Amino acid sequence: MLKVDNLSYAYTDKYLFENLNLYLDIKTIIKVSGSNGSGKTTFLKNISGILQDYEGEILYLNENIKDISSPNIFYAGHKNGFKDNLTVGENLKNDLRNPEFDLDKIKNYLNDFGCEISFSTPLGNYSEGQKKKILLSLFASVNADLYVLDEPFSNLDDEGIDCLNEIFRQKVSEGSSIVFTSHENQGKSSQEINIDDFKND
Amino acid sequence: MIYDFNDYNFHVWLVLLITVTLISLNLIVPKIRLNKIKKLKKIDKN
Amino acid sequence: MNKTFNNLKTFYHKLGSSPWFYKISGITIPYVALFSFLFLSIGIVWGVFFSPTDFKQGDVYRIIYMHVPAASVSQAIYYTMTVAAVVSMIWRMKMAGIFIKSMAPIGASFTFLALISGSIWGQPTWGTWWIWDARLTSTLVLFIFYIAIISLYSSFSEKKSADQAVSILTLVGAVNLPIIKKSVDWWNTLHQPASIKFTESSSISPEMLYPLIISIFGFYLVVLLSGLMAMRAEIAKREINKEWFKNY
Amino acid sequence: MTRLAKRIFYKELVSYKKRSSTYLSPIVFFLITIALYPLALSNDPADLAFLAPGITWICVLLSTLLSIQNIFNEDFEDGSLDIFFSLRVSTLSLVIVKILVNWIFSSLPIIILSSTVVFLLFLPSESLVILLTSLLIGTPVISLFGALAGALSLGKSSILGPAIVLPLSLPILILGTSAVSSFLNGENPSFYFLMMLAIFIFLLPLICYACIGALRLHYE
Repeated sequence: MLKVDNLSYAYTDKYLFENLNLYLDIKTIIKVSGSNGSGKTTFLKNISGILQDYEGEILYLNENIKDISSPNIFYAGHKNGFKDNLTVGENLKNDLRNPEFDLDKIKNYLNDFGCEISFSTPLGNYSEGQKKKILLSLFASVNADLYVLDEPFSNLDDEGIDCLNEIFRQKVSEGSSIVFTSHENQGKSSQEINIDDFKND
Repeated sequence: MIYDFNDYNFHVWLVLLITVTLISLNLIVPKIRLNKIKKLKKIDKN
Repeated sequence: MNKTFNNLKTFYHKLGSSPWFYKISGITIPYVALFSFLFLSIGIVWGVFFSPTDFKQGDVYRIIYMHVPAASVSQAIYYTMTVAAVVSMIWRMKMAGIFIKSMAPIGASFTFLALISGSIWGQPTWGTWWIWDARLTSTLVLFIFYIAIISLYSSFSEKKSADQAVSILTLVGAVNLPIIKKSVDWWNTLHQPASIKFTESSSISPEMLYPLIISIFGFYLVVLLSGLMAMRAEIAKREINKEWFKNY
Repeated sequence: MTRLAKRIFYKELVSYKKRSSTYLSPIVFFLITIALYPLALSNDPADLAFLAPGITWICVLLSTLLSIQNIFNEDFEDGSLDIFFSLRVSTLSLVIVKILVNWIFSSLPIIILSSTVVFLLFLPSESLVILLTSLLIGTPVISLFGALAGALSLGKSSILGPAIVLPLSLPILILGTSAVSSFLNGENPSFYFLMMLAIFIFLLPLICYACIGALRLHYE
């Protein structure tokens, strides 16, 4: 599904990682680990086509990621893309990743996370952990072939971690793949890569 | 038109001074920058 | 095998032609320096001390030997920067970015010289340091453009994006400069018809013209010289950690 | 493309509705700067009437600049731009929609409000239509420049904005004020309107693509 070939990324003449190779099959979960500032987020931005000035090649379904007009990839970054002054409902409804807004589905997932959220409250009233759960409920309700998630397990309580692992299992059984980063070794995965292995100094 | 011949020296000399200063600044500044970097390089080598 | 080839390819892409430029410019700089010094000193000394006095303006007109060349190079530098901006945007050539970065301060300083020499010239001729006429206004705008380019450059930490951002701004400026010039002309005719012109080119005598041409030539050479030196310094600054520079 | 543009448009509308400061502060800024001129120059109606078109134009220019130069900042900081680029859809729709919504929310109220200069600065009332027309045609160009400056200086100090926008806006300022003053001199101002329109049509694609390039730079 996703093939990463000799990927290198330099920031101001210094390579974050070099010659990274990866093959991601369907129905797989890959955990990307690495120390702080090792380039985990950069790697996720590379494979989801946000940062394109890398060296090497990234093929998505045998096509160069740079040439694909709309790959069915769901990206959720460290910065969640939500606006604090809008209500939860407005944020979710107007999220560009969310083609069919399904309120009930999101509400169910929020319940699974054990989260009491009112859709008409401004998002800024909620804590970071609750915002994380809102973002993850959005992720759970959207159908995509590949999910790219940056630190989905951080800021989550134990209940949330179990719930997210369950959602991961469900997504994989539906035929999707997931790439996520984690620095505290949380989350179950079928495969793992460490960005620190691709440093050259 | 107003001519003030007494000011001749002042005006032309002033412009000449500014011209020479600006041109030499344009030459000296990159020279200093390059020399600084070359010095750094020497320190690195030793 | 494939890996080493890829490494070589990226290595080549990253270096571009900067070592070559650094080497060649190092060889040519003494000659350019010699000729620019020669032309500049002949042009200015001849013009300021030996050319005949103007019968209308007296000796103040001698500012022309510094004002006109400065005005000429200040525009020419922007044109060359525009060409470099196109090259930098289409081919992503690293040297084009270095060129713009190095030339912008030089362009700004010569535009400043053109403005201030014009103003010093204007004082005894029209009795005023500044006049809002079309030419002065568009030169002032050009100066502001140079300053904007320099400050935009310094606001980026990543050199690659700084080069591209500055290229975009240079191009947008280049497209707008003719519009600005034209509109300033309209504005000028609407408000006050220009009663005095800076240079009456028709009435200049050969004895005055020759040193002017030599001086203009000298200014272009000194721009070339300072451009080469600034680019060398910029290359050295950016590539201080590269193998070729360490061994140079 | 159109469906996406609609969604962005709606999202922008909602966020503008929620943040009244984004459209109220340019209005306040405009009114206070207009009030500064009589205080600083003179309160003689004849003087003010003569200066009114220029004062109005400068105030509109500055307040438009104030609001537009930050249009991409919030999306950059909260990660919306990351998500947008991950969708791999046309950035052109984002740029155009954002500029358009900003114009509707920030420039249009100021233009409407600027009809008060008939009382405040004693602008001859028959030339008001000319002034408003010149502002309607001219402010979109300033919005374009402001958006470009905002995209270039994304997440950085906003002092760069005026340095980029104001010199570029000179032709519009000249043409806009000339239209009014030529009308007051009894001439036909349509030449200036056509010129401004021509500049807008010429610059629209150029600046939009420059904006896209500038936004992309922060993702390299």
